[in-house]
Amino acid sequence: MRRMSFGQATVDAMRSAMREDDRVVVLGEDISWGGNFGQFRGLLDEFGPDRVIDMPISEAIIMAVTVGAAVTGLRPVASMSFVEFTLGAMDEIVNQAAKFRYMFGGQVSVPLVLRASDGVLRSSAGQHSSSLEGLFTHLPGLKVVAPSNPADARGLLRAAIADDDPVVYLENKRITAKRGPVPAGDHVVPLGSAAVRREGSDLTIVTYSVMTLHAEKACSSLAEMGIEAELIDLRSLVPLDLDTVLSSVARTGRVVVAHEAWEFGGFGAEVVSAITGQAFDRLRAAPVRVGAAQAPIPFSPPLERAVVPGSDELVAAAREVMGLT
Amino acid sequence: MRRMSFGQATVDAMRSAMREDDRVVVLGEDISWGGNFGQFRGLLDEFGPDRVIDMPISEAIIMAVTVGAAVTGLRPVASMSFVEFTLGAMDEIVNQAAKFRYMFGGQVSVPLVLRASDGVLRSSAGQHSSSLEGLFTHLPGLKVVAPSNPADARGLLRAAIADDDPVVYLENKRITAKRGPVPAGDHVVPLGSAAVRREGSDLTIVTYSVMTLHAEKACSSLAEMGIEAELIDLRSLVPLDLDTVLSSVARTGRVVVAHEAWEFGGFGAEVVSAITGQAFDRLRAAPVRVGAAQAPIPFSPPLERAVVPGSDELVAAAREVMGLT
Amino acid sequence: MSLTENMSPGLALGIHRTMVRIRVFESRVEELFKAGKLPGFVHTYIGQEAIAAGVCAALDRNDYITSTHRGHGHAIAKGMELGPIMAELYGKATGACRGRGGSMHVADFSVGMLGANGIVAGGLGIAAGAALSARYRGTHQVAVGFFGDGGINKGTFHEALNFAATHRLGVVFVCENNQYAQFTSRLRTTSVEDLSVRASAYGIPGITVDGNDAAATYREALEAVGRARDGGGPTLLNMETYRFGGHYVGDAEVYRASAEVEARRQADPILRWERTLTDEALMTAGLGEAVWAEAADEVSAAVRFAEESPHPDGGTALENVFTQVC
Amino acid sequence: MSLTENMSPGLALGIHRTMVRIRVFESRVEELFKAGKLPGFVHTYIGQEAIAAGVCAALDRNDYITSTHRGHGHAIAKGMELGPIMAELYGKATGACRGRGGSMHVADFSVGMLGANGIVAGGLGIAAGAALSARYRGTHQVAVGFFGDGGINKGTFHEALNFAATHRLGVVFVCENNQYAQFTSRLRTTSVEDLSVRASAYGIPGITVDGNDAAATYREALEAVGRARDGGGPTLLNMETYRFGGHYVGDAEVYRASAEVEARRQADPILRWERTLTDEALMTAGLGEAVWAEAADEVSAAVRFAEESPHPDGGTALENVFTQVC
Ligand SMILES: Cc1ncc(C[n+]2csc(CCOP(=O)(O)OP(=O)(O)O)c2C)c(N)n1
Ligand SMILES: Cc1ncc(C[n+]2csc(CCOP(=O)(O)OP(=O)(O)O)c2C)c(N)n1
Ligand SMILES: [Mg+2]
Ligand SMILES: [Mg+2]
Repeated sequence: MRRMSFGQATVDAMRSAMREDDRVVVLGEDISWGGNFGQFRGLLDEFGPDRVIDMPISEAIIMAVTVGAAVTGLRPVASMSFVEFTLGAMDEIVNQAAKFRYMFGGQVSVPLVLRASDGVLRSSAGQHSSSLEGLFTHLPGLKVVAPSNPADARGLLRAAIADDDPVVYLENKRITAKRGPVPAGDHVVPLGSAAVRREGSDLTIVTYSVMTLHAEKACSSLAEMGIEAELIDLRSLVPLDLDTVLSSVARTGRVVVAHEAWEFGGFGAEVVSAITGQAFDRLRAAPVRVGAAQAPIPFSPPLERAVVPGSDELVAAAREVMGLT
Repeated sequence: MRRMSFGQATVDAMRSAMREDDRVVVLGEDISWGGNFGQFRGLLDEFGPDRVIDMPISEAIIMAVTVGAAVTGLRPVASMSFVEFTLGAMDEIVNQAAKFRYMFGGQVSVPLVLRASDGVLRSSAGQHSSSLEGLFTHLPGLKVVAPSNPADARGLLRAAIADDDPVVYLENKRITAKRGPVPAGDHVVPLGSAAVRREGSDLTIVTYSVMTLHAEKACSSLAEMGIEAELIDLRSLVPLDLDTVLSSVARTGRVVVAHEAWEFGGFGAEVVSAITGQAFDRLRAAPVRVGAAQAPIPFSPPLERAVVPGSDELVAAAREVMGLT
Repeated sequence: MSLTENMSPGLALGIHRTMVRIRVFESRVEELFKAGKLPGFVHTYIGQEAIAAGVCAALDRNDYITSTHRGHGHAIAKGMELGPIMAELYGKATGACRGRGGSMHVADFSVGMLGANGIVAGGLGIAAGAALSARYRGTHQVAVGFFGDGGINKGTFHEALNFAATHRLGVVFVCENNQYAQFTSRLRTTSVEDLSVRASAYGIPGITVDGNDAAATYREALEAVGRARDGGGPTLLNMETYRFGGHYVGDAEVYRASAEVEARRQADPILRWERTLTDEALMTAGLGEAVWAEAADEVSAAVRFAEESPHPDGGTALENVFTQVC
Repeated sequence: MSLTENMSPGLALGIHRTMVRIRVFESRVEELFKAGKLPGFVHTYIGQEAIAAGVCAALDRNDYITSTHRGHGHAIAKGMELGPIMAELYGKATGACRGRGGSMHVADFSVGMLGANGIVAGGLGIAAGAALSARYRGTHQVAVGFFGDGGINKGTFHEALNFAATHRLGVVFVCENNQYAQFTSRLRTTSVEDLSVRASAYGIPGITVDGNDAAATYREALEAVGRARDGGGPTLLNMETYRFGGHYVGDAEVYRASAEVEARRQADPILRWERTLTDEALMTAGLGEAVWAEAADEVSAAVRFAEESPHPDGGTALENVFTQVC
């Protein structure tokens, strides 16, 4: 085990992938300087400017070039720093990257990774605080992962680069600097496998990314109240490991689904609907969702706090699903 | 009552709005020729090129110009013909139009309409067949409407233009040429009000847009099987008239939520989750969703039919929710 | 100087043959569409044949092209076989894309045809990416990005040209300036008359070419492709042409005068090339007729192939969304 | 010719006062941020003051500007009061945007400041839309779109300039070429050295200006604004400058040599303007000091205002998502 931050985990995964396979290149704004969050630091020195490519502020072309490279033999990783900037490349992500394999009848794969940082970090305000997985997960042809700790960051990014399909890798900004243990060696976390972070029999909390940390805290508070929550960290949203979720819900009969993204129409709605559809008879109460209130993310801290959920909201939701309100 | 097509309903609504208020202008590609589906035909002759503005193939700038005009005293309507083209303007729609009012502390309104045609029409394939309301409804700051008949088309478009906020008006391509009765005079349908199309006590079908037509057919088939479905046409997705839905579900206890868009992570997941959250005790069976299978829309008719749902799938879903499978 | 100076007779005749095959194919597509045989919508390439034929003649088989919604001509010129294209237009299982793509998404990666594209200017950045990839892999492959006069106003045009120019990538950006984008004259939406001036914003060569003259399209493409291959960076070629038909088959064409169309049809690129070849004694009437007849046979065979092929099975509709299903 | 020839003494001194107010405001913001008083991130305008001050001096109060992530200078020059800007940076209820926007979204529509914008080049199309609206309403208002050398490679730059040029809209596109986009020199991402050549792609005037010379920024802006107001269409002004500080406060600035920064700081636009004004006998040492002192007082008052103002109440967080709640 080594201890490293999310940022270092990215560098580590990138370095392993780039050493192993010289088709792996990385493109993004300021990338040769290490990227906005230092997640690419040191790669230029080892791999040079042919593989670590500074891009102009042209998100659409970053993605289009990535697609062009991916379908002609490379395995590019594109970086978009803040996830809102992907909105300037949506045509390329959705109409091109996601659809090429299918639309062309399977004759080509599109092995690329789109990496972006999402979520709230100290009042970055409306255009730099969103979580947009609800968009990517809805659109067929994209795989989507969102780690909650450096080991998964390392392992999922490695799996994403090794995957032959377009994978959107989303990392919450607030946890990027956090450190944690990462298994030695070339640690890989397969796409599509959730992790049970804590076992419990009273209710199931399903979440991912930063919300897993809030949920760990919430689980402790709940335990003090005598409520034992099982905590599932999805890690991979597409493909979704529904089996792990359903087998937990089958035991607990109660479920809270949480994310930092907007609740309305968010990915949590899919998880709740899927659970309801497949385990209705096991449910002892209506699943409860936790997500951001339906407003752009405000700047001022008290407003930001009012819109974006944390462990308090998770505790409240757990108590609600337990019928304790 | 007059009879007109959806396309004529658009022209009619535009004409009323433009006659009444000279701040209303319309911008889009080929718009002076009537637009891709003839929905703007005749406007140039009556209102001239200052108000009916041919735009270059620059979706991002269509939207940005629309925002700039909207915040400086006009009430622009932007046309994007196929909804997939909005993906090239997502930054402007989401980061600018939807957020301005909030981010600027309420000092300005953004009274614009974004009109786009969605859905499947005779094998238009992967880049011209999608339904993307699941994206727009998730993002705060946008209102979203999707009519199922010419009267609502007329009335909702009129309401959208009169509204002080950005409204995304989505019209299914397959029904644009369909004709139907439209009340005489300046018919307006307020945003946020669902319509009960058919009453029934066995189950509730919640849908909108083209799927309402499939549902009407499905209701007839179900009636022949002795199943009486209540049919709710949402018309407006944001704001969502959940009261009408809940009061129906409270009576029937069974619900099918259907749309042509992809089922996974679609707007139906929100509706199902909201119903489950607020009427769990009234539910006698798990809500069933109907939506497109998770693939880009294929070209070949048998494949397209396999991916995109119609009335057969609605009947099957209704039987499932009735426990008849 | 002879018009065909820099061409071997074989090449000159090959360009002719490509143009004729495109024309005959597209004319048949038009008929088939009007007869209700083809699903979807079709945009034909009739009138613009000298561009695809001339440009692709300057390319190697393993060079890349990205195409547009009006892509059949590019597909044929780049070496795709007619049968799979036609079968794709029919939505058949034997189509180039197994019926998944249709007219707007014809592709064959094995001949470097990276796809027709339903998004205007959608292929330009992809071409730049293919060129970046070729440079990195050291293969000297060149990429051509075809687009229309309508596409030149799209932001991706700017982003792609700036990126390709900055890195001196081996891309040739070929604007097929057929004067209209759907129903709208380029003069209503575009701030400059001569589209080639846009190259100056990137410090790359920009050349206006008579796109109906196969000698010119080939010659200018050859020079641009050579520069691209040798590390000299991208070129913008503005090829002036005209589409003889509507934007799509079925277009009522209310937006342009039939007199204008008639006048422009006089500059038929195929007739013109036949005259040139005849003048330079490279072609006889008999030879010309044989090429048309052969093309007709080939297209008929393609139609037969398509018609006799099965539709894909609805049960396969969810295949190939992903390469790897976890 | 005197440098201040086309200016009244009042105007020349007014430009000086604006520059000083921006400098003092931004210096204080830097301190406050480092002291942990401000949430979010801040990008300061120090070193670029001659641009906002010169350009906005050429505008009327009801003209429009759109701004960038580096927007405080534009906001001040366009006439926003310092108190509400500072309170906004503090996230206070009395802020220009009631604490909802913060540094990157400062706006005041009542003085035509249509918003700082966190999306690079995000304001250019909005400026074009404002100009279209002004033309339609017959108000003769001009719109200025500020953006950076990094923004010039964004597709929206191209789309906005083409649209504005085609319609001869009253927009002035002001590129603040401070040599870097975040950590990246423009030379690494941009295909041309002189950014003003990009105007030629649209058939509009493109002029490179010494952006540290307030006489030049004002003079060129005045001409461009005049043309814009009179129906002569848009202009691209490439104003060469340099940011003295990091990209944001806290930037370690590993990407540029401190010698380069030192050299560039010699061309301080404020000192230079003070020398000019002194040479032309428009300013005395005493007058200059008074302006700085006054600005310091004003900024201190703004800080006091901000610090004494309440935070917005969390319970109001869902207000103003929509104008009309149905
Ligand atoms: C991004 C986008 N916007 C709009 C359209 C609709 N559309 C299809 S073809 C076309 C005109 C294209 O004109 P041009 O680029 O000149 O090509 P041409 O059809 O003349 O070959 C338009 C607007 C589209 N396919 N993609
Ligand atoms: C669309 C988009 N991409 C990336 C960013 C991240 N970003 C913020 S400022 C900046 C550099 C902008 O450089 P420039 O336009 O030269 O302005 P300057 O900071 O030099 O004033 C970048 C890349 C962004 N805000 N928006
Ligand atoms: Mg054209
Ligand atoms: Mg800069």
